Amino acid sequence: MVMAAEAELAYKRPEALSETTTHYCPGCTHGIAHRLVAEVIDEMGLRQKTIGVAPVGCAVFAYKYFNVDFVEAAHGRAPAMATGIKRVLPGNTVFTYQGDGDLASIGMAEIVHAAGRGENITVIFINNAIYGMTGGQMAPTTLPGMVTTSSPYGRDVEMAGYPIRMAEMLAKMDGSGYIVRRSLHDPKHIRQAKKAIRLAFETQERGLGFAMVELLSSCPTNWKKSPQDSLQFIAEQMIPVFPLGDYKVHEEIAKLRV
Amino acid sequence: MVMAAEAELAYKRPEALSETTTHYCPGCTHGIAHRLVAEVIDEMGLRQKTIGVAPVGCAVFAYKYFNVDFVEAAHGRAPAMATGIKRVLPGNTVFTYQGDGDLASIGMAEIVHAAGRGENITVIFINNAIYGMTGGQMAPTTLPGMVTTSSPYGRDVEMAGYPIRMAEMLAKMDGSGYIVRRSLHDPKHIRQAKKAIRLAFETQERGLGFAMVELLSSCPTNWKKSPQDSLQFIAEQMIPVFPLGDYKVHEEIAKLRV
Amino acid sequence: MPVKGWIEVDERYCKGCELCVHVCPQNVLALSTGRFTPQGYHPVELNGEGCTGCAICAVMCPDAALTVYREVPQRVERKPKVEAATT
Amino acid sequence: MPVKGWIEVDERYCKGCELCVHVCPQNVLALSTGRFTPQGYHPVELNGEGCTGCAICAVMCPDAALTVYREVPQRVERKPKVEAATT
Amino acid sequence: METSVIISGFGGQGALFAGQVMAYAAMDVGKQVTWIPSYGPEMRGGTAHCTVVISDDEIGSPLVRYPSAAVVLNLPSLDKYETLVQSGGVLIANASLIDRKVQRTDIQSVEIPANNLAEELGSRQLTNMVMLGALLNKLPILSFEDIERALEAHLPERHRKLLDPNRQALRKGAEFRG
Amino acid sequence: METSVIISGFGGQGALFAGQVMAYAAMDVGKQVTWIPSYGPEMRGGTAHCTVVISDDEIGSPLVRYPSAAVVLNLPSLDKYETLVQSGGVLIANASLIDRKVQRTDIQSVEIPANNLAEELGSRQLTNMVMLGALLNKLPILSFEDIERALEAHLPERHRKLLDPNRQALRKGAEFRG
Amino acid sequence: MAKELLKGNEAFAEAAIRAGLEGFFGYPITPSTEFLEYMAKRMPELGRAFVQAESEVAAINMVYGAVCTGKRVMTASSSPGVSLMMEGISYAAGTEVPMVVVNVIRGGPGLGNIAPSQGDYFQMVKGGGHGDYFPIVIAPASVQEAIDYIVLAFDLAEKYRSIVHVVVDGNIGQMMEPAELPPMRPLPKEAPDWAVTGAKDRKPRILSSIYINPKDEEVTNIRLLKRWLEVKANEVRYKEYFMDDAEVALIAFGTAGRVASSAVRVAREEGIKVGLFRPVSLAPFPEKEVEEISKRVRRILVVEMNTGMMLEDVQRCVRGRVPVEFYGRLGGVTPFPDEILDEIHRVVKTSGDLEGDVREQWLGRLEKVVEGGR
Amino acid sequence: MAKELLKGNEAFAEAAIRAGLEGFFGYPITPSTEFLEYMAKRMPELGRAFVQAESEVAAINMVYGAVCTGKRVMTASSSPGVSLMMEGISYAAGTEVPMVVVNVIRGGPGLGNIAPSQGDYFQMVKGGGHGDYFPIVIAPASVQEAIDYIVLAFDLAEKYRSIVHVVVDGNIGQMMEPAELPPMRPLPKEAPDWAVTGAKDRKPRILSSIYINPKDEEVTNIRLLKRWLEVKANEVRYKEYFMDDAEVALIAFGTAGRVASSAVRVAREEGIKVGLFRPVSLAPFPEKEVEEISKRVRRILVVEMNTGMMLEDVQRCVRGRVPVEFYGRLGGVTPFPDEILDEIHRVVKTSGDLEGDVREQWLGRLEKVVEGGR
Ligand SMILES: Cc1ncc(C[n+]2csc(CCOP(=O)(O)OP(=O)(O)O)c2C)c(N)n1
Ligand SMILES: Cc1ncc(C[n+]2csc(CCOP(=O)(O)OP(=O)(O)O)c2C)c(N)n1
Ligand code: SF4
Ligand code: SF4
Ligand code: SF4
Ligand code: SF4
Ligand code: SF4
Ligand code: SF4
Ligand SMILES: [Mg+2]
Ligand SMILES: [Mg+2]
Repeated sequence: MVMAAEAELAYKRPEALSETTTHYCPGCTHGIAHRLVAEVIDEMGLRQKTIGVAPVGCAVFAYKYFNVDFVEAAHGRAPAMATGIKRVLPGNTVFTYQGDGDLASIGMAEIVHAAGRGENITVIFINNAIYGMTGGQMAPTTLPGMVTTSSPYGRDVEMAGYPIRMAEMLAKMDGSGYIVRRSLHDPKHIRQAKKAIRLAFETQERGLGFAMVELLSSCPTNWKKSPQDSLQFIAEQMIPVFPLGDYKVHEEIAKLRV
Repeated sequence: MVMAAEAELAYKRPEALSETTTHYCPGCTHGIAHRLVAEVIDEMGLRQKTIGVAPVGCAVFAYKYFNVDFVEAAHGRAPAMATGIKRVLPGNTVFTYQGDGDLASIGMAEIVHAAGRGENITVIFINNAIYGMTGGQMAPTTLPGMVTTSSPYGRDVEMAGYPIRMAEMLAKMDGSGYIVRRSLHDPKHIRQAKKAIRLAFETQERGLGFAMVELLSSCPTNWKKSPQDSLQFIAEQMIPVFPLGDYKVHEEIAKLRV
Repeated sequence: MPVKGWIEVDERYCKGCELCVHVCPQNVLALSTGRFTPQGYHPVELNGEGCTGCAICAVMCPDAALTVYREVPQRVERKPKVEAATT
Repeated sequence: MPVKGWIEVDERYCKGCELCVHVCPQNVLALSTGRFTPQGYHPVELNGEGCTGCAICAVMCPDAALTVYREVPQRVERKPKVEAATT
Repeated sequence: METSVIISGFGGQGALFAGQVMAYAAMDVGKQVTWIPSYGPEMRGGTAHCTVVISDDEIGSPLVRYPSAAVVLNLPSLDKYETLVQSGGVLIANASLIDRKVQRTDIQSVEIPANNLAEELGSRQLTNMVMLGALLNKLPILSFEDIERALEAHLPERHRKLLDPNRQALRKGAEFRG
Repeated sequence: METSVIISGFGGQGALFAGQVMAYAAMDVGKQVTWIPSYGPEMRGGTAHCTVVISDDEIGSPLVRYPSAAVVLNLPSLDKYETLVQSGGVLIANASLIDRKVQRTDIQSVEIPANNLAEELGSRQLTNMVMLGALLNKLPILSFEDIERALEAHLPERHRKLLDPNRQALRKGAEFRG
Repeated sequence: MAKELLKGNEAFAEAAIRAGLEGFFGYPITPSTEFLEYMAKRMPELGRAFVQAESEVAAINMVYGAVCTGKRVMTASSSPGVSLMMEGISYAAGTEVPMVVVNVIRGGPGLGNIAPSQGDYFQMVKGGGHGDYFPIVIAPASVQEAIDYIVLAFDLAEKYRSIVHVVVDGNIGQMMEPAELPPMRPLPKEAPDWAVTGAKDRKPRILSSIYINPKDEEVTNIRLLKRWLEVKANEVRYKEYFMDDAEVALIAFGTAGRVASSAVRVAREEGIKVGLFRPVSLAPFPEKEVEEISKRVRRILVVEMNTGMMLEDVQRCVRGRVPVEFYGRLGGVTPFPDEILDEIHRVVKTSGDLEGDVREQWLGRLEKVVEGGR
Repeated sequence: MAKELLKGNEAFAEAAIRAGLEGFFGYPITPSTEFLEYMAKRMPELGRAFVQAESEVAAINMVYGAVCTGKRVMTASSSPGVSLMMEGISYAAGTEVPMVVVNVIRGGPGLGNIAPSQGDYFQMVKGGGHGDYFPIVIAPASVQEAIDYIVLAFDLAEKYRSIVHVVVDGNIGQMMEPAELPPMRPLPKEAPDWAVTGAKDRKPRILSSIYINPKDEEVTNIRLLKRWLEVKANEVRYKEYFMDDAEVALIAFGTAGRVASSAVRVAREEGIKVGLFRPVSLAPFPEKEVEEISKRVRRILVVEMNTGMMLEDVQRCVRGRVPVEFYGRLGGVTPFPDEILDEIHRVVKTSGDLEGDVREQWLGRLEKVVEGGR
């Protein structure tokens, strides 16, 4: 194989990812989400001014994997921490990266109010319908009937409630500038997800309010499925409950072509 | 005037109210909400099985004013406390009575998740666009531009965010059975509010999920207006921001005639 | 002929907020400025003829201070014991 | 004539999850079952001809383990330095 | 020497402000002083009171059970503080609103129709200054000049026009002979 | 007399279960026993180990730094525990996965190709029992009958069919002469 | 019932159920999650209430509500989760309702890690919530004790209408030991006379922690304190090992106590007159007992898995009679018996010192241990 | 600058601003709300950050985020609100970032009331959050001290990358006294070398409280403890009144200290050789100083507005040398000087007793005071 001058680099690991092997399970799409965020940071040239806020959840070590300044929040409180940072450093780019237990369960008040205040931050929300890090308990996003270690008989909506759709809910807040749901289950959807992440950062850079990208993501380990089957589960089981789409897009962003 | 046998009682103070003078300021519509709840409890014959949950806010002493068993929750946590009670005493009728600071600010996570779980409780939500008890600070429901002791220059939506519309938001939750907004600013609206409270209790008695009546209410003291002007403020300023209406009505309830 | 009615004010509860005064369609309510309730407010009172017992004042009263009576033209069989006017 | 391309696998990162294997339109990827990465996984490798450098595998890879090259038919003026394939 | 004064009345009668004026005056003449209001549920009940302690030395407790003097603007305040004034102390009672006599004889007491005197000066709002005048007459820890200077220096701009009436009220209170 | 055994290997090699079998057997013969697994981040790294303490008296620490015996199923475990086994203690090493010799000479050590022996019996899953057999041969705190009774009583229903192979694996391990 | 080989967290949970638990409200957190998972399985089976709350804040307030009905209800969590419960716990204390909270302590502060620790001693014992209240704190050291004391916890909580914290660490939660579960208690038919159950044919009841008039709050505080003095008089629990003729006393609780007991046993075999005093009730702390010990022994060594918290309570009771020294491991490290044996050797060899900061002295020794890779 | 007559809460807030405060995040709660309201007015005026958070949980986590940038940021709350901050405070401690938290303590436990109290001593001083950490706790007793010590709080927080709690009660918050504000400090141009500010031309920085490997957490705990020993060596603060020749020592902090000083002054006028020791730093507690006092005086009387919390620290330091007695008022009641004077009279008249539970003895006396309507 000739590594000729004619060879064009078609894909390279982004610079905003550090040279660290992640602790994620093989095939876990947390890794894809990381990569997309890093690609966007690179493309927008934000690396040197970005401050990330890691959650408590499988992404707790996100701070190790990005080549940017990072803080580690208390469980669910990343939006509050991000608010604190953004308010005293309004010129920086601040994003949180949160799981569904983190964002939609314990951190519900913080995310709703960050949206309500129109906090100029970007939120990457990994909806994998489960608590990954603690070994597979039910999340607010767990599908009806789904067996988890804390819904051993399958999620009974009568007793344990219904899945919570965060994108739909937060789109209701006047402070929201960009709220969409995407999926990570195949290359096409991954490309769309990346574009959404780009727009979510653009929303922040333009001061248009709160931006969140909800990403349907897999947890092969706790779903007890192969990585590939997990992607199919997203496509077939999750998307019907969590429809993909744009729930709120600021008009300035709608005009943008990236 | 002849107090004849022909005299019919057209209105009498409800039995579910105790014989206690409230500490509410003159003309504060908290009192109206209390009265309506008491009337409904009387009419439905629920007095002996009802357990109320008082908030922290001006209604902190609600437990003194009703002739029913009562507990006093921590600030914002009334829905959680009500959940605990209802789950171990499913045959009882459990309601919370909460202000907008209590329910929509500090208690956001608890109310959203009570709705998400479809908790069979009834929530009376007093939206007076302010923190009454602590002396008039901004609430999540404070109107844009409104001067409060913590928004002395008027609520600046850029910095302090936008009013949060709870009824709209909670109606999005699959666990909600009955979610409406009413107002207490004149007799006609008060009658409608009472009907809504009735239906919210009916929802609970029928096990149809989470029920909330949001009531636009006055705070003459902290609005620095007369009781009468305060009612006008509701009609003219609040209703446009918080539109009255039925945001979610379970079909069984929609059929009901009370 | 209009229905005749009257009200009673429980002065333990009345805080003189005047909300009832404003809503009374017959305009027959006013504060009794000469008197104080145990809480130190001027209580409301009927100050004119024409009360119809419509109970609108009671619907408005934040302190459930009002009892409203209505004169019944003739004896009726079915007499609801106590029915809150707003049902 | 189809474009020619090839990939490099950074074995520090590859976890042998096979997601790239499943998405490769040319079906030219497979795990190298005889070898282990430092983390103890079988790494992926090109195991056939026909890679077009389409980078779909890289778009899918959760561990950013892949670098993709594409042969350029002739010299072009404008050569974007590094552009992630998904933009 | 430490002197402590409690001023107490309904909310709106100016008890707190009267205390503040004393505190300003004391500070301006170089004394140590503390002013502390009641706050919280008592206020809901409609009463407001404050304690002013004036001393040449560092002040310990800003609260005293047994004040050197009490200025009571209404009956509940008289009921509460009459028994607490130190023996030999001073009690100024607002006779306009209090329809009973001061019982204690081991203290100097003045029953002054402060509301009426204030209204004579044109405004009920001056009641507190009338009472303060009466107090200073019996308890000369601060001179009238001190108080007037304090009023001048610290009366909020929008109340400037009340400076003169306030002065008059002070004198009127001081001159009152029950 | 207190005997402590650490069993350590990759997750999935059955280290924890082997320890539990010992614990059941010890309990059933009336001894005091504790079994404690590693948990937490170590597990993420892919290793699993447990400590079993068997005693006639009340057991204090369920954790020991210097065990009476170590059963190591892979190289990292050998590296970690070889130096820690009490002098005069026992070390059973899985030669199938460990390509170095045991260095210490002050302990009894057995290097047994447990994976291979297990595969000979038809299943790699039996590796742990082969190792346990080898251990009991050197450290006879429990008899084979004790272990077999424990297997019989506590092997989960769905693994019942493995009872016999497990027995054979134990024997095979015990009979192995390096 | 015969002994079974039981896993700490599950035995704990099952024992609570058999003690008459009617509701469990919790939020997952390692290393207490198995408790919740066990409840998720068992409670619905028994038709009893189980809710995975949205947070620990919600969980404790659900418990707060549910205990107001007079039923036995609990939660279990680990350090950061327990911190979030502090407001709710203080409310329950002020409302004088019984409440049982299990804390499986992990390494901290902050997110820390999930390894066994005793770093929440102060938070649990001194009351990490605001205001004057007095939780009962029980520290089991084995699976059997976990079983026995969770049952006791409910009894004490009800008897004194008090908060009872049961504190363990991951070692006890993850360990298997032979132990015996109690029989299933029948559920009570009647609610206690303070419970809110609906005002059926009686006056309404109110449960609240508000006493807006300070004088009323003072009376409440006095009532709570008096009840606490009763608890102190009746509910002190501890275990002694070789204390009869001990010249050196170790004082340690929970896992540290177990580890210390191993060291003491070995030291006894060596002929050293050392004993172990293991407080089971951390609150009420065995004040009199420690005082008596300090009159009998020559030296005291406190061992904890923290920076010396119970140490302060021991110092307070010893009142300078004999030197009190300290040994601790931190951040989720469980000491091994040999370290404590080394400490025993050191203590018997040296004369001891009443002056100086014992923490400072220990820190020097600890750093050597850590450098030595232990 | 000349003295002005300043209200406690506002002086406090203005002093913080002048110390270089760049962000305030808080939630209203009586009696600390004026602090927040003052900030709502002043911070925007100065172009600095002010956010009314949705809760105290959010507020402390906003502060946690903001302090990670190296700027001076704070919050203020009261007891129940502070309980909700415990997790966040523990995180900040574990992350080793400077953080200043004002607690205007009110009557508790639970919702309690809004009257002045010292019932959060344990929570503040022993650390109400989980895990091993060591907050600095400062208790001003006057408006001037509030001003001076809030400025000091920022300096100490930064110097030691530590939590600093400034605790007062509603008396100090509501009181007006002549006091002098410091000049406005210019804001620093540079962020400290640990702060996250965006990795501009440098390696990325990480601020976190997670140490998943217990050995790493242990090293962190050791670092925190060593830093604390430094704090103990350098930052003890207190005030003495008439202590030179005192035979009886009162020990009291904050408002209780002020009230005690009045009683002491009167007792001195009566010729009683009594003095007052007023700790200003509750943590580090003036251990050596109290120890020295216990060697000099005949009797010690601790006065608090709680059930005897600092009492335990005093007992620990006194080591039984002299009888330590206690007087407290509870639930939001501030004692008057005459009660304490009565206690002084009692103490000098009796011989004192080293045995028995001092709380129990005091409780008997307190009940008489309460019955007497005081
Ligand atoms: C206050 C607190 N409660 C609970 C936990 C335990 N905990 C850690 S991660 C987690 C949930 C993780 O789930 P999710 O946010 O969905 O992230 P995922 O791992 O699925 O990516 C929980 C409950 C904690 N660390 N802190
Ligand atoms: C944890 C906690 N934070 C803050 C407070 C103080 N507080 C009491 S009531 C209240 C807000 C009341 O406002 P709202 O809920 O709107 O009720 P309203 O008085 O307007 O009816 C606040 C902030 C508290 N008691 N507890
Ligand atoms: S546990 Fe699930 S979410 Fe977590 S890294 Fe593994 S696969 Fe991903
Ligand atoms: S403060 Fe406002 S809400 Fe509260 S009682 Fe008064 S008027 Fe009503
Ligand atoms: S509305 Fe009620 S409280 Fe108000 S004045 Fe009329 S009767 Fe009195
Ligand atoms: S009953 Fe009707 S008419 Fe009579 S006073 Fe009331 S509102 Fe007026
Ligand atoms: S997708 Fe990535 S990690 Fe998975 S096998 Fe392919 S190269 Fe390896
Ligand atoms: S670049 Fe395209 S063709 Fe080549 S291996 Fe990757 S997916 Fe297959
Ligand atoms: Mg998840
Ligand atoms: Mg409100």
